[in-house]
Amino acid sequence: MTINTSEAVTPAGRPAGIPLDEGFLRPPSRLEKAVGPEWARLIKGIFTNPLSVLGLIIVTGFILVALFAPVLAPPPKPGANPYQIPRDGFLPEPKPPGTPWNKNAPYYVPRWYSLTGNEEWVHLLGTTGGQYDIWYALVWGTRTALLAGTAVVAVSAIVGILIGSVAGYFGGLVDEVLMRILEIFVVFPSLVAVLVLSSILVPIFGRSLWPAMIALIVFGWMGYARLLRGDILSNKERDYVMAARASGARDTHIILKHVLPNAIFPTLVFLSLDMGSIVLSFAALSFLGVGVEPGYADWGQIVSFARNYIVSLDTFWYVIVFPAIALLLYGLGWNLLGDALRDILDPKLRGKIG
Amino acid sequence: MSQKNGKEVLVSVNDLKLHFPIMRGVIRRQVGAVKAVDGVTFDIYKGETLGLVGESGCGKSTAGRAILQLLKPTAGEVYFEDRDLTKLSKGDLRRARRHMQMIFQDPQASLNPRLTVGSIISEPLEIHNVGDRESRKERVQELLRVVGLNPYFISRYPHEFSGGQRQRIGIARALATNPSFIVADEPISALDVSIQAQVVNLLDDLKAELGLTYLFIAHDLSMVRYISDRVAVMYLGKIVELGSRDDVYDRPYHPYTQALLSAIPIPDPDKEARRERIILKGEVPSPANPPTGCRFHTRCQYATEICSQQDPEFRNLGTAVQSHMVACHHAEKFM
Amino acid sequence: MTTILDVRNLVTRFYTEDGVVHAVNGISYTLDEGESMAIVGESGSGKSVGVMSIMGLIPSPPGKVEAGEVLYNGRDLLKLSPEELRQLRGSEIAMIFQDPMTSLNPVLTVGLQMTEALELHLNMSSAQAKERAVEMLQLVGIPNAADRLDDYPHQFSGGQRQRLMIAMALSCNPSILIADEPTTALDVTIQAQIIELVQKLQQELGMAIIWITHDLGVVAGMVQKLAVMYAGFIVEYGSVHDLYNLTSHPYTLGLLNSIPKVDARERTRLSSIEGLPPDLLMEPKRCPFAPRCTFAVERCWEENPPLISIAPAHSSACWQWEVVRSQSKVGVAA
Amino acid sequence: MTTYIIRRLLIMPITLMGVTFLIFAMMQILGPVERSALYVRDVPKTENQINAIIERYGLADPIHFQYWYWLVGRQDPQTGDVVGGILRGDLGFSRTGREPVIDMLQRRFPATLELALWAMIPIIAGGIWMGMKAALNHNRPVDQVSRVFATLGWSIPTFVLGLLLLLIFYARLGWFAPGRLSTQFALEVTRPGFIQYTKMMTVDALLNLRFDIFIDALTHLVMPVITLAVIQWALLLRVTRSSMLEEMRQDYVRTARSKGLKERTVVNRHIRRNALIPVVTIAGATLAGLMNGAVVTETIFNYPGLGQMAAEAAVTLDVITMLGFALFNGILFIGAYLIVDILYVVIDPRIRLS
Repeated sequence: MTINTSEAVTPAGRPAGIPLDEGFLRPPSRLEKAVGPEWARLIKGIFTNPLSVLGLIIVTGFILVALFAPVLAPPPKPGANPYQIPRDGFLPEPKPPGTPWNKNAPYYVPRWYSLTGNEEWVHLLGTTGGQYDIWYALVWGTRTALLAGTAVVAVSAIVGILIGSVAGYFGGLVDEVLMRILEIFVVFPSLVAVLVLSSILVPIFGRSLWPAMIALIVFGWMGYARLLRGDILSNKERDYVMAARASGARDTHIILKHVLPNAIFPTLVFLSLDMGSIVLSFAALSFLGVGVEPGYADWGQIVSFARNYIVSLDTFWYVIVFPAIALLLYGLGWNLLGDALRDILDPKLRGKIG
Repeated sequence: MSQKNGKEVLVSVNDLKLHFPIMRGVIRRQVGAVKAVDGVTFDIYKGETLGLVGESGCGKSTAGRAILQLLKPTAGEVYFEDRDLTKLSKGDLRRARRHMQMIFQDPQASLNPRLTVGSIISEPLEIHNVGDRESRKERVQELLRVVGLNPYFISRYPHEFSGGQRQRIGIARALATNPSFIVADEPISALDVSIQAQVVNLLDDLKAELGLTYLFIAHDLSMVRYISDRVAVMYLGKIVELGSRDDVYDRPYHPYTQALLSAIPIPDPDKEARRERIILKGEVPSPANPPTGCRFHTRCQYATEICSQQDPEFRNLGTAVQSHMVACHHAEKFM
Repeated sequence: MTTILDVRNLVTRFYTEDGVVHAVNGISYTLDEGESMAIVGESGSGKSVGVMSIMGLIPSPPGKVEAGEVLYNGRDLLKLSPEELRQLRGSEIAMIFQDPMTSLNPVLTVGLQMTEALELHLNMSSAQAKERAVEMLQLVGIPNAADRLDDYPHQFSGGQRQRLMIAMALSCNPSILIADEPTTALDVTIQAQIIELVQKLQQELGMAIIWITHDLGVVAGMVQKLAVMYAGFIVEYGSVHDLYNLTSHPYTLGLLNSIPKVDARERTRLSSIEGLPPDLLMEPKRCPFAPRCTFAVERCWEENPPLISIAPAHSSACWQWEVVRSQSKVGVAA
Repeated sequence: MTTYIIRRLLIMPITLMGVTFLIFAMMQILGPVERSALYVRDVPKTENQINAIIERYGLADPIHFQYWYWLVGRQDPQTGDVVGGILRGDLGFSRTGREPVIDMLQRRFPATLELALWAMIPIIAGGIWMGMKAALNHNRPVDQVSRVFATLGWSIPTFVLGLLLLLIFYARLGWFAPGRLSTQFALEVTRPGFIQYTKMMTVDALLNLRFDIFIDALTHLVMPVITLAVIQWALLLRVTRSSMLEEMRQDYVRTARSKGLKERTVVNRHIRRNALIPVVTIAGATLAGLMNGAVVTETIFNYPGLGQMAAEAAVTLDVITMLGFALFNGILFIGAYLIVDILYVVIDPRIRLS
């Protein structure tokens, strides 16, 4: 059963061996073969845009710091709770970078330390009031930030994606009810709501990561749900969904194979931006004093120590400047990545030739 | 299969209606309906191509989708191989879809950009559990060859192809499960002129080769002539004329068909200069609020009082064997 | 007849990430006062880019008009400052576009969009401009014109919107109207209305028209001259009569044959041009149509044929034009 | 359009009820002892007193009763007075403020409003203006610079920015100070000679013709306003920029150019009007962002507004105050989002006239 659609012509002089409708297909790159054109475009876009490369470097840097925290800032003794920032005494006055350790110094000197030019342990970035070591707090705080941030983002994304896809795909009354409920949650300014809920949860969970994390999830899923719902609504009207239905596909097949894969990319962008902003909110909470117990390695808390020295901040600048750099870089890294993703994925910016 | 005039009827559409509710007001009450398809009756014989023609908003695409049960009809029956599709269970309908397929207008929008050409074409096979992975792959390559594409392209993605090539992929997908009936919803209107002819010829060849039956939906009468055996003209949710191709083109009885025919440009300056054109007044009224009586009377140069009051009967002015149906009070005038 | 527009060897390219798009590769044509001509071609043939280049409306970057002259009443438009060119646009050369829905500003009233050009180019007061706008709306057949100035575009139907566009374009009495596929987005019966309207207005107002279209059939009865474009080149150029009857380029012939003929007696197979248009990213060295051409000879793969005059007021860019012409309508008859 | 607005107005009470459910649910996390603060006029003294309150006001009753009491109040069986009831405006007693929550909200709201209003000036002026400039100079230096600033501004946490400003302008340069007024004026404004019309210091100072106080209040506002504005300014800049870029690609812009309009007219009349429509839709988010920012900003700069109150209450786990604050925010933002939605409908003729 072969039909020759090309009976008419075989132009003279045409280089032999090319079927008629071969067209001009560019051979696919190895990347495209491996992951498909959309992902290939995404990956290529991320690695060719200098800003997103910068973002990627920053984020990777933080991940490495978190992974190698025990080497970068060894705790005072092996087996001690590493998230408890070691204190070099209890003096209220911060000490500048370079001050030698007296008490609770790390239990061994890793090899990289010789690069700093010091033989004995010093407070690399100084201490806060109450003699918490800033370097240690920032290094282990990176772990806290990444762990808490990833957990919160993962759970809120799953909840949001579930609710969003149910609302978007089934529509009707289900959609209406879910959206009314969502509206109630979005009425509150996010930090306000999270602050209220975590202050209620503190008596139950005690001072730990939990109150803030739970509160951030309870008031953090709506963005995902809304975004995905909208994308599903627009995707399910597409012709290729109609084509799948015309072929006799089931609902689950259509959702999993056609609707979700095409609707998920904007959610990825949101996820990346959320990775940054959740950690910043988290830090804001512990800065305000609703969160972890004192001395827990957490960026927000280390900044909150600076509040006691507002008048003399120009003397104790290191109390604020180093944590500020860490927080700023962290937010910047994820935002650069998210922005780049957005630019790459925005269909309106795609393939425009005058 | 039921017979009519000695021909087998594959699809029989009986008084099909599809009304989209208009929800208005504070509590979204239904205040009316867009009568996209409003009582359409016709048969499609096995092995023929029925052309369904009309301007945008006349309900032709909606009718095509309602026949395939992709949109739930408000009323009426659709018999496919003597089974009423509107009464089938969800599972039965899904199984029946193997035998009836659709080709879409926009080849860009109807192919999932994230799937390879191979997965797109083999999807219907997977859904209906036809063959194993290896045999499906062979089938896909065969289908690609059939529609004039290089089977080597099986692992490529739709965006790499041109419009005409994408439409060929869409056709290959529709053919995958060996259907007997295909609704082609304006398959050529998004394509360039030189490519249109390629696709029309391909569809025509496939029909002869595979014994297909088409419902070919189009917005003008020019291409339909080349592919249809019979032609139905729709206006505002109703069929106004239905007859064999030659009857409709050479002896159009409905003034709307006449106007559509005269609007087709002729690529010949001399003929074009001599031709009398019928220019219709105004535009198609809203299907939410169609005119009373004959729906065409607001734009018809022959309209009389009766046209605005009475909905004309859809009657046969041809012979019993070769019917030529028309819905016009004054059709005799044009005989 | 005096020549009002003389385009010579216009070249426009787009510098994109994927490479250089050779959109227009040196096209030349002339337009006389009050004449109507059509530029015909498929999508990607450069027909729109060609006229946009004349108007200075090519988005730049990525687009760039690289060479050529566009003489409008003897002045080279490509040498004008942006400000001088701006003053010509709308007043001397006006345009209408394909999609009347997106081509009108959705948040401004029709009245404002009608009058702004009048106030700018003809220095009319707002009252005068309004009066003129109503006059133009009546001319293009919008009922209750005076009451509709305060309406927004979405309150008009598709056909009426295209009428608005026409009224807007003609309000300053331009000497050239460029119509960029104005009927493509419209239904057949509305398309007929719009074509009739433009023809009527041309008779009344006497402007020259460049009609851009992909459909040879639409323009057959309404223009005097045709330029057929393929892959950024004009491949055949001449009077309508010559192009339809003494067709001398295989692409034109293919286009003509692939248009369905309503008046044909027999149901025949449509003839089609096989293959696809070329990739504009490639430098055009050979004849761009050769891969799809049934008349191609070896020379076509080596040398791109220039557009040469083959008869008075008829040129073709084909090495085989004589063979092709023998296959044309008149050629076959003879 | 009117049906849309009516529908929106009818949904409002449903959302409002949902908000009360949510807050009531959060309250139920607490034990009856904490909840007793709803019905007191002073900090309770002994355990017996608290138990008596729990008994008297039915704080151990089934949930739906409690919800009703919470809404409409509860008659004191001894005195016959009705106590509590948020519908009566009784939100309980604030432990931190040692006054009824509602009084505290009323007293502190004008300060926050004043801060937010001043912050709107740089946000709107800077954000929209720079967003348009950036879009019109797409990919040129102006655009690049403003993108960098927007990304930085978007990434820096409010509390870090606030502390950095303090470090520079207060500790080092001594230009601006925290607080709301200098000490010499702080007392003066409470004296009878100074009438507090609006309780917004800058406005009241002008109304009292006290330009010295006006200037003083203004200098105190500089740092908090910058802190509060930067993030929102960055957001608005980005939204305006991308909206402008989007509109600049539209067909009607080509039409406008083909009419020979001056570039200024094309931009100001045609592009800008369309581009600003989506900008209106983020006005609600901007207001919510300002409230989030106020919590942190007011805390850092010791500015006596709602945010500072909330942060204090959160640290001391004064949950009744927090819930009152949450309810206040819920009502405020239901109203704000309603206005924004209606505004959007009114602005866009395509929706207004359909």
